[in-house]
Amino acid sequence: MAPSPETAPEPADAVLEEAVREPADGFRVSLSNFDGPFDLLLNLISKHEMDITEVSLSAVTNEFIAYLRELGPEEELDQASEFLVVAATLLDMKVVGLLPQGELVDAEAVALLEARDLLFARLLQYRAFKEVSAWFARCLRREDRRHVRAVRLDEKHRKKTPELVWSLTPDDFAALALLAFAPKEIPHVGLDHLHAPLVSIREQAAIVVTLLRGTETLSFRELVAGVNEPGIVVARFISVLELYRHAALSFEQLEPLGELTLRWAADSWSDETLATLGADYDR
Amino acid sequence: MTDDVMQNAEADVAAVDTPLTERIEAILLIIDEPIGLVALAAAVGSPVAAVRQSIETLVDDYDGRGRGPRRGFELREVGGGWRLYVREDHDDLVAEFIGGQAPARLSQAALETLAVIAYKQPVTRGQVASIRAVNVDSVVRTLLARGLITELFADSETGAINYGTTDALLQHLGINSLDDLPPISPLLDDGADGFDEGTIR
Amino acid sequence: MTDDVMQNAEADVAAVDTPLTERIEAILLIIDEPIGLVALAAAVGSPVAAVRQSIETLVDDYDGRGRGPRRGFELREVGGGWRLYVREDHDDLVAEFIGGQAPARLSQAALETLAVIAYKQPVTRGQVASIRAVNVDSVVRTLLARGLITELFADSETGAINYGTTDALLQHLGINSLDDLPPISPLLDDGADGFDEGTIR
Repeated sequence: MAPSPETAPEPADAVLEEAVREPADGFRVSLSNFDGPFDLLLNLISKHEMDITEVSLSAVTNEFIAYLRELGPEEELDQASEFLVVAATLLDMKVVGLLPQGELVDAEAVALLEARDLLFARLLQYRAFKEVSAWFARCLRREDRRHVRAVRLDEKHRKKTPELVWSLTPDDFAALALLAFAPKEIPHVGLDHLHAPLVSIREQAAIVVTLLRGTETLSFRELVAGVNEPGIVVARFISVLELYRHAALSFEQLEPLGELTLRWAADSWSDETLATLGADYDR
Repeated sequence: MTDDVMQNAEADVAAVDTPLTERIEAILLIIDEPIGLVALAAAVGSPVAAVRQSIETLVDDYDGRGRGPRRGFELREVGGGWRLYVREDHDDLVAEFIGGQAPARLSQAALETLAVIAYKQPVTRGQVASIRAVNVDSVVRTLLARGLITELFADSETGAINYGTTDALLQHLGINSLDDLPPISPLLDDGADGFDEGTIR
Repeated sequence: MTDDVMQNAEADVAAVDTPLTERIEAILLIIDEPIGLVALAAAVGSPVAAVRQSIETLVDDYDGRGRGPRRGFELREVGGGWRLYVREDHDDLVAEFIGGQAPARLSQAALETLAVIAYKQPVTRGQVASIRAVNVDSVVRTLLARGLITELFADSETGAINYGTTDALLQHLGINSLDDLPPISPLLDDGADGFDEGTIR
């Protein structure tokens, strides 16, 4: 195969060197045990020359926010997003450290260690992509300047192209145009399968009130009979609690987990009460 | 004799130290339309006379009368300008290649791009790309090659080429003029404001 | 291997009495995207091995290692095939002649996202975001619009779209295949255990 000098991939070392050579005039941190560019801090951590547990996250964050204030909006985004990667990971680690880990005395230490490995993994992964992106930038920049032959076919040859098969009516064509003009949005993965549709406690309370007032006593089982949505069952239960708070109903339960019997008990009930019911749950 | 030409080129102070023939070849490789001697001389920064001589050298060179072998392309003067053409001996080969290459049907992407151009013409490639939210360079080339669209004019400010559809499209659609395209503006109610009205029928 | 396929092409006797390099040059002159060896062999009706050798001859020839002078163009293997390029020395000359504006540079965020997609494809936006720890939606849209990445398929369970890079990206990078990307695993030495290996080169 003929050698094509342009395509020879560069050894990763070169990529690394390039990254190291990058001017380090970005975000600097001054901690009790470290003073220097943030990038260098990452470098030290990744080479195990510094223990991440010795780095105060809040100190770094404070310094970073102060640094961001001095930045122009353009640099800000890139710098901020870079920091988020690290901050998110640091936070992850702190969370792991804070959560109760069970009986084992060593569990916390183990978790910390795992968290640190996770931090290393993530930091290194992120840095690797960041560094190799310099190679991308260099190649794209170089190739942007290249000129490739992209010349339209000669009239003589153009005639030789096979006859076009055309099957669209003007209406088909218009429909295509509509499709093409429709704003393009990146398909979005809905979260509906994660979050049940919103259920209004107030609406459910209204149903509860109506049902209870009509029959005097009712078991909770009867109150939710035929309801398949867990969210609605929960909302009805919450509205029962809320109505109890307003002394609009009483309930009795003869044994734990036994049948819950509800009884309408309101002396004076106005639907206005309903309007403010469950306000605690409003966002 | 070729060597003298090289000497001239070398003597030429024009900021460029590569041979004149190379510079001419670089320009010839990327042009769509034949280029006249004067324009070519301006492009490569050399006197017309030197460029004329280099062109002659290249013609001979490509025809196998130089040091190297004959090339599969030739340099011809057509309509007052020079351009690279496939050597005629290979026309059949090229015709067969093209015949076997081009799909007889337009892709969905090509059809949608064509529809955008039809309803929004005159329109630049950049404008089409931003509506379609994809790169349309190769699709536009296909449509041009198919004779379904044509270059109308270059924007006086940006130099960007404006495209429009051809009679060939009208024939395919079986309509007489662009006015016969079904209107799509009522259906574009919200979006239509974003476009220059009047061009959207 | 592919040679028997080529025998068919031998049937059209018409074209085959001109030198193979000429026939290859004829095809190279008219293509508007890189052409792979096999396709080229089919187009010129010769065995792949012979075509490969002729390509090497042409590369040398254009670079001035043959009998003739160095040419103002060169033959490069980029994005999975061969294509004629203006020789790098003349890029400035041509750029000045064309006068087009340089395409907008990609942001650092876009470059990093592109790198993640290139190395980890097929990959969903969510996976990219978790590596970059930021929302990558608008960046992905930019990369799609530039034709540098493409939607590969939707995950059968979550419906999340998997993205990969395009041949256009390879061309923009000036490399022939994804194998030409610099290896990044050395950069990941200590931490690499944490990732799905195999996808990381």
